[in-house]
Amino acid sequence: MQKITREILIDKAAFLLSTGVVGSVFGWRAGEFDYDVTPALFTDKTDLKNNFVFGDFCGANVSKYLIKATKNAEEKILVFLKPCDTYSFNQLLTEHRFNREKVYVVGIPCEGMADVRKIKEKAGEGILKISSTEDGVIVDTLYNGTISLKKEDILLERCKNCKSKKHVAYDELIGEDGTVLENDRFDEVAALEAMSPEERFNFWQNELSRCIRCNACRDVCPACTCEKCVFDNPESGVENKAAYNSFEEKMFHIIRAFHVAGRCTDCGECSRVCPQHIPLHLLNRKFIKDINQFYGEYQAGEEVGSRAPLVNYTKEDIEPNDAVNKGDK
Amino acid sequence: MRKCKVENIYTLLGEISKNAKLYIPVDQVNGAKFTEYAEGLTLSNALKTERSIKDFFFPQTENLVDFKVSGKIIEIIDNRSEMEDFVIFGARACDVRSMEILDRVFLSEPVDTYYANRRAHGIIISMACNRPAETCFCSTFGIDASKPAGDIVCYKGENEYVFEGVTEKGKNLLEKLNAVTENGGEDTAKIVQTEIKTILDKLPLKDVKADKFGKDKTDKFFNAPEWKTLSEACLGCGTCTFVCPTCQCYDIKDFNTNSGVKRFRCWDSCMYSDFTRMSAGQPRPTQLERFRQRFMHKLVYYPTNNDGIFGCVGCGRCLSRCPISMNIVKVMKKLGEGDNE
Amino acid sequence: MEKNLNNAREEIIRRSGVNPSKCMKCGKCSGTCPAYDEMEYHPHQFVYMVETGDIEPLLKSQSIYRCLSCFACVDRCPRGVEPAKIVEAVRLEVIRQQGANHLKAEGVAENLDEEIPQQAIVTAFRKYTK
Amino acid sequence: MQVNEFKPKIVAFCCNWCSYAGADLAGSNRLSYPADVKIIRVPCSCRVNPMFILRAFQRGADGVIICGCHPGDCHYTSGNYYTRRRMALLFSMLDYLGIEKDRMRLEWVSAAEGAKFATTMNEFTEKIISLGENKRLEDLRCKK
Amino acid sequence: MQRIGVFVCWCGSNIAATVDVEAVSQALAKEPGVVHSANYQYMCSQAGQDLIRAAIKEHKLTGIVVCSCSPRMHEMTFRKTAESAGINPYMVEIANIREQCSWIHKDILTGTEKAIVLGRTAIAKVNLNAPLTAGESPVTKRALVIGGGIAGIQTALDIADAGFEVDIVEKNPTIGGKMAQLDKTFPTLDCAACILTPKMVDVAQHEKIRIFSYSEVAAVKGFVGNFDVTIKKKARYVREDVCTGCGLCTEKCPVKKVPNEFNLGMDTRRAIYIPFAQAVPKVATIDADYCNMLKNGKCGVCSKVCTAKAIDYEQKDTLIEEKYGAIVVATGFNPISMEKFDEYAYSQSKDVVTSLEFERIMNAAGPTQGKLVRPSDGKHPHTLVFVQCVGSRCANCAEKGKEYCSKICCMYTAKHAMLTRDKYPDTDVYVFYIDVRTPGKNFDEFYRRAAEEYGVHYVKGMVGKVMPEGDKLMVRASDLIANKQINIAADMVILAAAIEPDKSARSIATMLTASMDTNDFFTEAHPKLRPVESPTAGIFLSGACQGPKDIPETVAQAGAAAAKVIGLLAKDKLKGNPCVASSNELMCNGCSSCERVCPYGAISYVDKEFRGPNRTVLVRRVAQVNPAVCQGCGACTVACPSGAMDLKGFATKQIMAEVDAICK
Repeated sequence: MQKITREILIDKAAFLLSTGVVGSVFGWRAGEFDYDVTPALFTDKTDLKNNFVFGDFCGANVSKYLIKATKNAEEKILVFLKPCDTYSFNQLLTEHRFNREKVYVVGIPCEGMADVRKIKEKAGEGILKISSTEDGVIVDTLYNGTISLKKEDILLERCKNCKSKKHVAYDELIGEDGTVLENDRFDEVAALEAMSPEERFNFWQNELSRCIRCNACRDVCPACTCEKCVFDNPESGVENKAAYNSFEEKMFHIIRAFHVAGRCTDCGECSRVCPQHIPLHLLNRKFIKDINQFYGEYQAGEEVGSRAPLVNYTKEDIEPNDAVNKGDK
Repeated sequence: MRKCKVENIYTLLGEISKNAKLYIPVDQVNGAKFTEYAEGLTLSNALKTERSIKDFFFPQTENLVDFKVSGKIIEIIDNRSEMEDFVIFGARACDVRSMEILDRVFLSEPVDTYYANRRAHGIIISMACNRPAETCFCSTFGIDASKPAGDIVCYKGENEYVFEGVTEKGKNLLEKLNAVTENGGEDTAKIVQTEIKTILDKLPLKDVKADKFGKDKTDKFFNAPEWKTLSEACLGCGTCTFVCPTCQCYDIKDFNTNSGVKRFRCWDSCMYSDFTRMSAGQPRPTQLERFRQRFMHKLVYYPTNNDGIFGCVGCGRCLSRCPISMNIVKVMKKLGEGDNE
Repeated sequence: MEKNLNNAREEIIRRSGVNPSKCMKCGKCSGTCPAYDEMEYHPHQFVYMVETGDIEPLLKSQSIYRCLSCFACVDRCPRGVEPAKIVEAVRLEVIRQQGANHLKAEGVAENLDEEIPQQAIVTAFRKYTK
Repeated sequence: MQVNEFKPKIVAFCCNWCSYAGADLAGSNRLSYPADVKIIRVPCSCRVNPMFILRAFQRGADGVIICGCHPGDCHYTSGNYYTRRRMALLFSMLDYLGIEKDRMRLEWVSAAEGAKFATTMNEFTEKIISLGENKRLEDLRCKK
Repeated sequence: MQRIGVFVCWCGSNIAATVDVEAVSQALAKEPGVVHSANYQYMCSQAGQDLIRAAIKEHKLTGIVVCSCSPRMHEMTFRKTAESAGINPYMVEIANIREQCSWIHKDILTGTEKAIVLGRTAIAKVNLNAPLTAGESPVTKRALVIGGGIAGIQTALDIADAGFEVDIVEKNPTIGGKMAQLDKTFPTLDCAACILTPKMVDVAQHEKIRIFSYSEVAAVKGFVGNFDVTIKKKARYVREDVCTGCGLCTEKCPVKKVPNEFNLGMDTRRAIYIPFAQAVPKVATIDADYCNMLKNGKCGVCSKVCTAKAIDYEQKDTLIEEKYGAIVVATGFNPISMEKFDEYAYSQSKDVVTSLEFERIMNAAGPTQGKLVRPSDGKHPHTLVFVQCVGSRCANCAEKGKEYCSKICCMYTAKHAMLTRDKYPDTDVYVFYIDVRTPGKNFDEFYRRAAEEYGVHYVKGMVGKVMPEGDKLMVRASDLIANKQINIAADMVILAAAIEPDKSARSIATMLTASMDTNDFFTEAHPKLRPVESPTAGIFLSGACQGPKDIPETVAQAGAAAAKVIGLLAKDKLKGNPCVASSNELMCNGCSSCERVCPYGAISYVDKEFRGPNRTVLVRRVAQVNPAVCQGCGACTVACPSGAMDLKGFATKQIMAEVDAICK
């Protein structure tokens, strides 16, 4: 398979810019270190050549930015989407969040993105340089010398259980398209389900108690695109800025997960950005698992315009009391 | 100076915890966290705790006062309980400096009595940074990671911990620890300091300069075109403000319990769309303004109002936490690039 | 004995995967059955008798060997009851109870009739061996 | 009489067309059920937002029950089908978080089922009493 | 802040026996917002209501809480009371302290405590109530009937007779529908044409009725009372206003081999044709698929022979925009295709026919002029086999048949069998059945006559297979009662094909946002109480589009639908239910979740300009609720994640306040 390099993408972007197909490019901008990449809009070719990056740290799902970026854009915006990003892209289109005509999608293959947290766990503080190799990275550190790490050990949590390498939306593909993958993403949920209620309660009490309500999970989430979130709205009756106690921590996360249930594509951004390392994707995945089990397999974003399970029904749906008792004997 | 052998440090910590609540950095599932000392706990080797010591003096939420309503009578209940003394062990130079920045806000008139009370009861034992990280840039703001401030400063040498009482509070505490410490340690402190200085010179961000910013630079940067690109990717979450040791904005909320009202305050973030809605009713309209506010406050407004002291301590927490990796270093570099005179 | 037969009913239903109560007694299965005249009990009767638990006559009847397994009844049943599977399951019950194979490959030659279609041999193996 | 007898708080959301009428019928027939159950009238069970349920627990409820028309009988044709999906997912999620799954329930009660309404409420109250006070989704500020 | 008055009713001793009403009114007087609290023996009595009216005036009340019986009993009463004293009726809330309290609790302490909580809850809600006014919308006093079969005809006539204008849109060149193709009708055996065609003439001549034949509904917008409908009038290449229906053209047209759909393809017609003699409108239509002139410009015979100069080869499809207050769907049914039932050899033998084809064969105006002959060789058949339930009651063959009972087959098969035996006593007629279903006036008597007096052989058991052999059809079936398999050498086999909704119904349902079941039958608003109304306001159902029906039922339902339409059109203005959903456009992000759960199609989207920050203008897609269509279920309020959608009268804040008050 063709290895995607920043040069290929820059060439593609420069070509589309100069032919007037697009007026700007949404991609990733280099940072201070090798790992602090920022999603960014490029309009200038020199800027593109100097600062555009693509590599192991371009995990950010840029689909959501298109809402803002397309608002006042006069020309098309080129966006590079990884397979998982295309699901969010479609889901946003399903919800009429931006005009498809204003976007030119170039699908790019992805072999999984790296998690700098994991690198730091293994290489320690003082990372000076991270260079990608065939099957991993080489890290130069201040205190521990040079360390090489295998890709599978530093993959982002969500990439470890990649659901699909297939692009469900694009105008043009670079490289070959992949397929929907078999994965074990529900194993963690199943493990929790297998615990006793007390264990589950303690698990979540511990996880959620770390929440600082920075709202990063919500703000990064491509399904959370409300004009005004209920938790920010004093009129909603549930507005709440910082959780005062464990109830409010749970309230926020339950309702947020419920609001995106059936719309969440399982992109995993919530867990990736959580500064407190709360495994928030386990809430969303629980809903996905239940939905698949109760109402048939459904992958949000697979198809534009598909009817989300919570705005749909059949006459034979499972009764809630049976749904919660399904594990009991 | 007083010193104690590395292997005796837990005896010393045990001694401190006899008279006051003691918090030490301990490795938790996801990073180091200040944890109340108990026998058996191990000190973390991490450079920084996930959250700064700000939390001890200015917690994320606190109940200020309660109201009880019966008929037409409103009763005000101040439910502050008597504060106990507490000691924080292992605060880094940046975090210690942040207290100075917070003090200037909360201890100037009108004094925030909740904060003042906690300050009065808290003792900070700082610790020189043996292993600064790549994200550290405290030197930008004139902080010396090899010689932090604090009530007591501690240096960790190869074989011994060295303590130096700085403030009255600190010296008193150190005196109480005479049984578990002995005199000396000046040499060790020197060695540690020198080692740290060598490392500081190797840090990738050592050349970040703040000198273009500071007092009365509002006009120079306020309308800079760079804000647009810098703020473009900002999600508007509050991560940077909540992990920041110097962010001190808060909101006050009333919670109706049905049988009364609990008034509490919680951290607020200038990154939020409804920030300042409560006072002027005109919150900053777009993320660009909110983003600009945060950095202008750290780099220009705060120094303007506080004798040129910057509102950032270079701890680097925002560098590693921002979901989209935008941070004050990038802002300073970008704005400082051109000559905006 | 009673209990045993009751078990046989459940076992036949389980094994065939057929829910006999779906039958609306239209008789299309028997109407289409090419082996009707050979059978003492006809496809619709198999379904009905299994439903009511009247298994014993079926077990004793030669009808189970007369079914050609042509599956015409399965194909045409408007309710998707699949009578042939029931017949098959009853047959299996008999064979299991007897615990022996009724047909061996070596024995084919002596029984072989030149006229017999290939499908019948295959069917015979399905029916007489398990 | 016991002094510290546990009196649970139970909120029942009833749809206007079937279940509320069923409750009325229970009343007309003098079919008793515990006074701990208090009914909130909603036009349709599909008006019940998960936030209401959490709110009730926050404010000190020990059990929440939602009653609607039987599937297929909804006055608004499809409202209760949506309720059924929403509640199946919500209840399952609360269970996943370790909240006692028997604290919340969805029941279909028609306007003719006064007796069912009363027995349902009796059973549910008993269940809640056996579970005891709601501790896992409480907000201490709201406790006296 | 509201000024709330609380009125506790004793209901004689119904409440007062187990609730200390005085204690309740005293306790509730202390609740926030309450400025007056009273109790009385019978609040609903004239004296009780006067008490409330007086208190409203005296204490300048803005909200009322009545603690009494169920709101289902007297909410209306107290709302009117409030309104008569000058406050908005929706500022009244009822605390149900009888059905939910005094009647079920025996202990006065318990009853009183609970009554206080219930009162407190109602007060908490009233504190957040806002005056609501039902919206009004004008009514266009004209109805549209989609489909010109007997259902549409009857509905149109009934509406028109009441003095309202009605338009019928019929996709075929003539009205009349399936009934026009029938020979006789059960159970009276009167001739279908004799009873239908006078009605068709009535329609044609009615001054209030317009017929858009050869036309289709292309688009529907609007809502109850105010539908904007686009009708596509297909080009028939004949000027309807000029054509006299003389039929000369249909005799002279050289294209003779066009399958005649009216006779189900059993004979042929010309490329220009009038479907049948009594067609309404009696106007010729050119079939563009076959006309030489239209296909290659060579011919023009019809134009030459037409003395009225009615032929217009240049005619185009035209779109007509009309406004209607109500729409009646009468799209009818069709027999299902028999192609997938190969065991009955329908596609192998011409002598296997469907019942509708048989109907045409028996019809004096049909392809055989009413003579019973075999389609294959024109010979008189001696043995006829009727097969019931072909494709009906098919549980697991969705791709083949239908799960439901088609309802009409038992009766028309009895009719066919009887008529055959009556006209041709030399025939042997077999009817194979699963069950014979004859509920209906004189229906069973009719079936029994066929069996007893006409000697029709009724055999219980489905036909398994039909095999053409020579000029015979070998029918194999099992006689379940005799427990015998029987083989009949038949001359003809007649299949009672299941019926299904017309294929056009699905797209019409989408345009109307009227819901359908899985079989594509229109769903009624309530299966028992509102059988002729769609859940979508202003849409009514007539005839077999709602489910299989025979003619009497269809006509009855057609009349019922007409009555509902008349009831609607008789109003000058429609007053809505004020407790409807409304969307806060500032918070709506246009995600469509609400639209998808709305059972009434009450939600639509508009692109709206908003003032953005820094003097910019942003265009956003936002939901708007049509209050005339919304029924107030609240499904949208929960589907909306941002809470932009709220329900008046049952607002999120109000319900939360109730929750709080109960849990206090």
